[in-house]
Amino acid sequence: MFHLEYDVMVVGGGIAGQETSLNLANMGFKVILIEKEPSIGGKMILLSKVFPTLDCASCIATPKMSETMRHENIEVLSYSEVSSIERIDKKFKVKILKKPKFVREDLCTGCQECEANCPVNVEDQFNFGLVGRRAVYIPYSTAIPKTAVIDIDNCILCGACERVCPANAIDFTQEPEYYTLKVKSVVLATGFNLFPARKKPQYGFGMYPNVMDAMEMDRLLSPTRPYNAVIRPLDGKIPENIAYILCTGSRDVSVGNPICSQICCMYSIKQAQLLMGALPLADITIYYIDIRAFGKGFEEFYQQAKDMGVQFIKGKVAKIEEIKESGNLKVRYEDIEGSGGVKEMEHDLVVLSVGMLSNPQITSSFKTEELELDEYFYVKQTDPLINPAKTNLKGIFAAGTATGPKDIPDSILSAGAASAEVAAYIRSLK
Amino acid sequence: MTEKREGEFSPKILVFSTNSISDPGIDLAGLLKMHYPPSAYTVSLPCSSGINPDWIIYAFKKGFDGVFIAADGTDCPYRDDCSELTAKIVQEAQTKAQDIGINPARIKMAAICSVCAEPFVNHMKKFSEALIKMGSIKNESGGKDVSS
Amino acid sequence: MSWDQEKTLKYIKNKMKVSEKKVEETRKFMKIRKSIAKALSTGPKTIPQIAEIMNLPLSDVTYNVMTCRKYGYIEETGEVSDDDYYFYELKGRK
Amino acid sequence: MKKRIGVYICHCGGNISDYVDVKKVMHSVENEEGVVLAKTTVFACSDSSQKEMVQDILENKLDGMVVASCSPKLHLHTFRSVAERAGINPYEYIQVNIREQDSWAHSDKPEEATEKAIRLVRSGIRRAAQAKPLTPNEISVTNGVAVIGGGAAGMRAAIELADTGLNVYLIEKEHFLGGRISQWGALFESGERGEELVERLYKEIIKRNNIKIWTGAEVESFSGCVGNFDLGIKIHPRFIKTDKGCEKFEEIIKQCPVEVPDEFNFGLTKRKAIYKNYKKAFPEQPAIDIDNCTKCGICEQTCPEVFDFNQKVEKLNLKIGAVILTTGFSPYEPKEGEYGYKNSDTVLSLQQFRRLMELSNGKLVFNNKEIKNIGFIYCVGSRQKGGDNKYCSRFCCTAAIHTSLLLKEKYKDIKTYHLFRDIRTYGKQELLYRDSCKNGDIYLKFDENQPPEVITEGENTIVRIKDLLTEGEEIEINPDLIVLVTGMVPRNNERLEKIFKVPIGRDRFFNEIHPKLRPVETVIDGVFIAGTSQGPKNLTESILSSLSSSAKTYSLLSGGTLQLEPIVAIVNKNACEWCGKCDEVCIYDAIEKKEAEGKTIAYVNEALCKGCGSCIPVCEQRAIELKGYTNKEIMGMIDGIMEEVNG
Repeated sequence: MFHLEYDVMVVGGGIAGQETSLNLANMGFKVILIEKEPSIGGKMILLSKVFPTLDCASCIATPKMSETMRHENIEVLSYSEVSSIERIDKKFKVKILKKPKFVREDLCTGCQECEANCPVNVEDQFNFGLVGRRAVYIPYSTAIPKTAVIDIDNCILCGACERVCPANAIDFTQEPEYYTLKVKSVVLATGFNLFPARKKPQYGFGMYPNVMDAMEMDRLLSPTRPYNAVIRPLDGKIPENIAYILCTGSRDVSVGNPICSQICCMYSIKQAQLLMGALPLADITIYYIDIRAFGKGFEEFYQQAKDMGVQFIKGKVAKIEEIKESGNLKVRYEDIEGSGGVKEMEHDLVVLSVGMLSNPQITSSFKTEELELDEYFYVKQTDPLINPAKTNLKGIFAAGTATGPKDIPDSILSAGAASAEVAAYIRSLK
Repeated sequence: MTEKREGEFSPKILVFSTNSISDPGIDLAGLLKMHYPPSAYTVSLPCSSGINPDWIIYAFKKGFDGVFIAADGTDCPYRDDCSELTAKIVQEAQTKAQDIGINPARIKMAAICSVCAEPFVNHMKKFSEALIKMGSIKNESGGKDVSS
Repeated sequence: MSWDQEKTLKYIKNKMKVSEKKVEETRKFMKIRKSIAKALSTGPKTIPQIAEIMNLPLSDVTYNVMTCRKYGYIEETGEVSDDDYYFYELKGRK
Repeated sequence: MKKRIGVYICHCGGNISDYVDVKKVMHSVENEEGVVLAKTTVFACSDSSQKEMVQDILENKLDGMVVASCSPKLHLHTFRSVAERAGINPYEYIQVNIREQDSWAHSDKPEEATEKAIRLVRSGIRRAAQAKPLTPNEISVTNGVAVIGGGAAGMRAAIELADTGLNVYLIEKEHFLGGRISQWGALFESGERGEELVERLYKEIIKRNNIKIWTGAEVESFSGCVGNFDLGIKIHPRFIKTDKGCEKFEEIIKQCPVEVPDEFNFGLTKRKAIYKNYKKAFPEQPAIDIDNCTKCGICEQTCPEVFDFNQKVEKLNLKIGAVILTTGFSPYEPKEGEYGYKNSDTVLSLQQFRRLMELSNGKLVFNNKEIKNIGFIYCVGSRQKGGDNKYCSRFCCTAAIHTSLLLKEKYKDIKTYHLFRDIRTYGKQELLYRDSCKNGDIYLKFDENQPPEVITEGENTIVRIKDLLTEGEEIEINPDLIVLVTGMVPRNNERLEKIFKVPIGRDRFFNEIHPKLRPVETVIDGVFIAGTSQGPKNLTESILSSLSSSAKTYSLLSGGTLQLEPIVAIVNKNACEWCGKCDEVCIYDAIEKKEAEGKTIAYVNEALCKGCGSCIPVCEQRAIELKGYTNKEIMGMIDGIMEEVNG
């Protein structure tokens, strides 16, 4: 099934990884795509709609995902990790660990019988703990491959899944598999980590149920929404007065992340617009420092939100406190633009617009040399102006948010650039 | 469901659009959630210079109250004289309409560019109003041929 | 036939032990599920109403009601209470 | 044989189903003639839905398929390939747009939107019932790409394309390459200077013998179709031979007696009639601005062998398979009097000011006055609520702040005031803003409805601002120079827009098909866009799109052949009476006179036919139709819309 040699290994099956793989595959290169989760899709597939066109994320992502999966020049290894990358002459020897899904992908039809019969309940990581999932599960309805996986750490080995699977796809004898491949080039499309809102304890995330992060809100707004409605995580109440706190964990020296995450202003404005559609009576307030609506159509989108009645307050939020009886939240902020001073406002739901942090995990896979990072642990671009995908290591390239915060259009363009640079590099080897 | 509440008449409009210019303009109106009468229906073609005048007459026979041609104007990717050719088609169809007792004002043409969302919506609203004044096609001798 | 299909389970059972804690958590969820069902057996209720019957913290109830909803045990009726809560009912009863 | 059609109504995860009752649509059409199955689906485009469709087609032996979902511009190809995988001809697949043209446009009237959806889907079913299998035309493609615009994006694309083995024609309107970046000086991030970057790119370009550069060249015409275009260009003479060198050009330039305002320096300085944009501009030979040359002959006296005043305008026709437009931007030109622009000697645009910095040695002097205090006014020509430019120009906040940092580095005592609306130093650019604040640069925020006032009294200029950061306090500053932070507008793309037929967006920049799905492609197959021609971008972002468009161009042309849409005219031999009108109207020479079965008829050369259909209405016999848009299909659609809706 696996060729031993590929032109390119793409690490990460998010939107940038898919785009890079597809571009290179369309140019005739053989690509292997490594994804650590059971499904490709990355973060974009979990989103509701995307700014500024308000296309549903799935409408953009799923056709790309299925094209990636189906392309004759692309091999996808899901639930797999890169354990080592070693340079040997002009090529790289890479070792891949494929974790056991305990489900045979070639047999599973995605019917979800196993899920219906599994008695275990654990927090669903793809819904950020808003609901549970089973120990055997399909990550989400738009997953590709749409096959089940058993979370063995939480499985109680009751055997129900194996008994009911009509396709005989459950296989507890699976072991981790190791592949050794030879590739000419590597593209790191390893994406970003969300800023963990717990690192801002003064905002009460994790302490007050009605303080949520924006990724959770995007789940509530998405077509595969876990609550089938926008309601408060505390008590299921339909919120009437929602606040957004921009720059949570961005432009913030106190958490070690002074850079701007580039996407939070816009996704908050997007969510505000969607909320006004879902909850026509709700008031929405966005606390901001600067509104960064810089891309094509963004400023117009921002003005549209203002026209719809979203309230924008230039203010730094110092503290959020829960009001015991109602579960509402008191937001204390420094009013920068209005009459000044410290003010308080009550909201019944607060959304923290969390930013991006780097995901430098891949660095530990490099065995013979060191991948250079920038001071915020993003992959360092050594020639950002002319060869934006180039890293300090010859033959190793980066795309998407691996090199710094980017929105989806910019990630897609950077994937386009990476594929062009990789293609030129591989040709130069001859 | 088709028939409106009494006294209300929403004229049915057939819009001929073009795949690369005016249809994207009409799409943009939807994208921006701009509203126009829902009784406007679009049929998209490569170029408005390829509209067969017979189709327009056929549409009236089938009960459309108006036909709107969303032409590309100077944006047409096929030919520079697209507007003139389309205008000729409109003229021919108008003559044919008149011959069989249909008000030629039921055929209208305007250039709709790929970002002309607002002009399109305005055209639809205005044309719809004009057609309301003209009344249903059923009242015209050459209009909806019930037997067909 | 169905028991034959457990053969791969036997293999892993020889290899690893299941912790009592996980089994306990599963039992607990099943219990909660049953008590939500019981609370709804007398008719549709909002989350605060269910919480009052179950005597559990509100946010735990929201999580579990929503999880039961996801698993298909219950669904919303579509009605909203005067104080802005959805009603939930056992699936299948209308 | 009756068609067996499958119909899918997409929820689009709520985008459609929130307004259109998709179940009702399904039930209303499931008994239509030819419909074998009708289903609703949450996401028609998802992998699992696609698989289900393939299975449905195979199991039910379908030979027609209708998906009612989003605009065909997004997913027509997705579903055509589903049809293909299941063994049906892709042209027997019909996409019905019930999102952009229904659920979204009529979100205010859900019932009527549902009725419209029923009618539209039915019309799609009728069309599918009439649709005939079509086979794309395979054509061979020309190994050649033209890059229009020799700025950074164009130069970078040229290098990339050349490396793929394509023949590249780099066409620049000016006599020198480099575009805007060569005017800019030190660049954000690496500190490299624009001129150095241009030099780096130029040296790469001349290493490759499959790149041909034309400077002073303009596009005149563009015809043909994807894979085989003809591009007509006009090359203005330089009057200096580019294959010959001369050691004394600098001296020659000095001797020229003519002086005109230097556009490269935005009129801050004068240049000669024989000129270079800057000392190390490429190509290295100067050019003669013949409109301003007095033909005094002084220049010819030194190095006469390099001059050739007999050079004529040259016209060339290039055969290319694709074209990339990298025509860039122009700085917004403030209106006379806008913040005192042109009315005062103390107001410059940011781009002018950057040139001033480049030209300054030691002291920063303008109009004989040493500059110690500078006020930057942001968002000039951008984010105009009532004006033409509603968009944000994206690069200018960072550019102005970077400029301020460079100033502090060079001139310690300089003081800068920044009058802004929102500071948009996104991503890592935020670090520059932080540094600027640390430097003591002063930031004052104004409201869009209360812009700062610039008052000039002789040599004294006062700026009055209501600063929102200090509770709306009115503040007056008295800078030596005001720098208007001017945004980007498209660089004369109007003429090119007409030639290439590329749609422009609401912002008047070239418009891509879709920012996420096809970000560098236009509705004209084979015409790509990149860099700031499609909207404001900084250099890195320009290069990203430039490389992306190179990758797409290569994918398009690398196979050597292309499949063309089989939408071509077809002649009904029995009805045709050869009158020649179709031939007259066709501008692609696709119609030929032919003898067949004892009579003269029209014959369509499918390789030349573009499928516009202009020949249809001119045919009195109605003997011509367009494949995919036949009378039966169009009339079927009209029938489908107009039949009564029950229930």
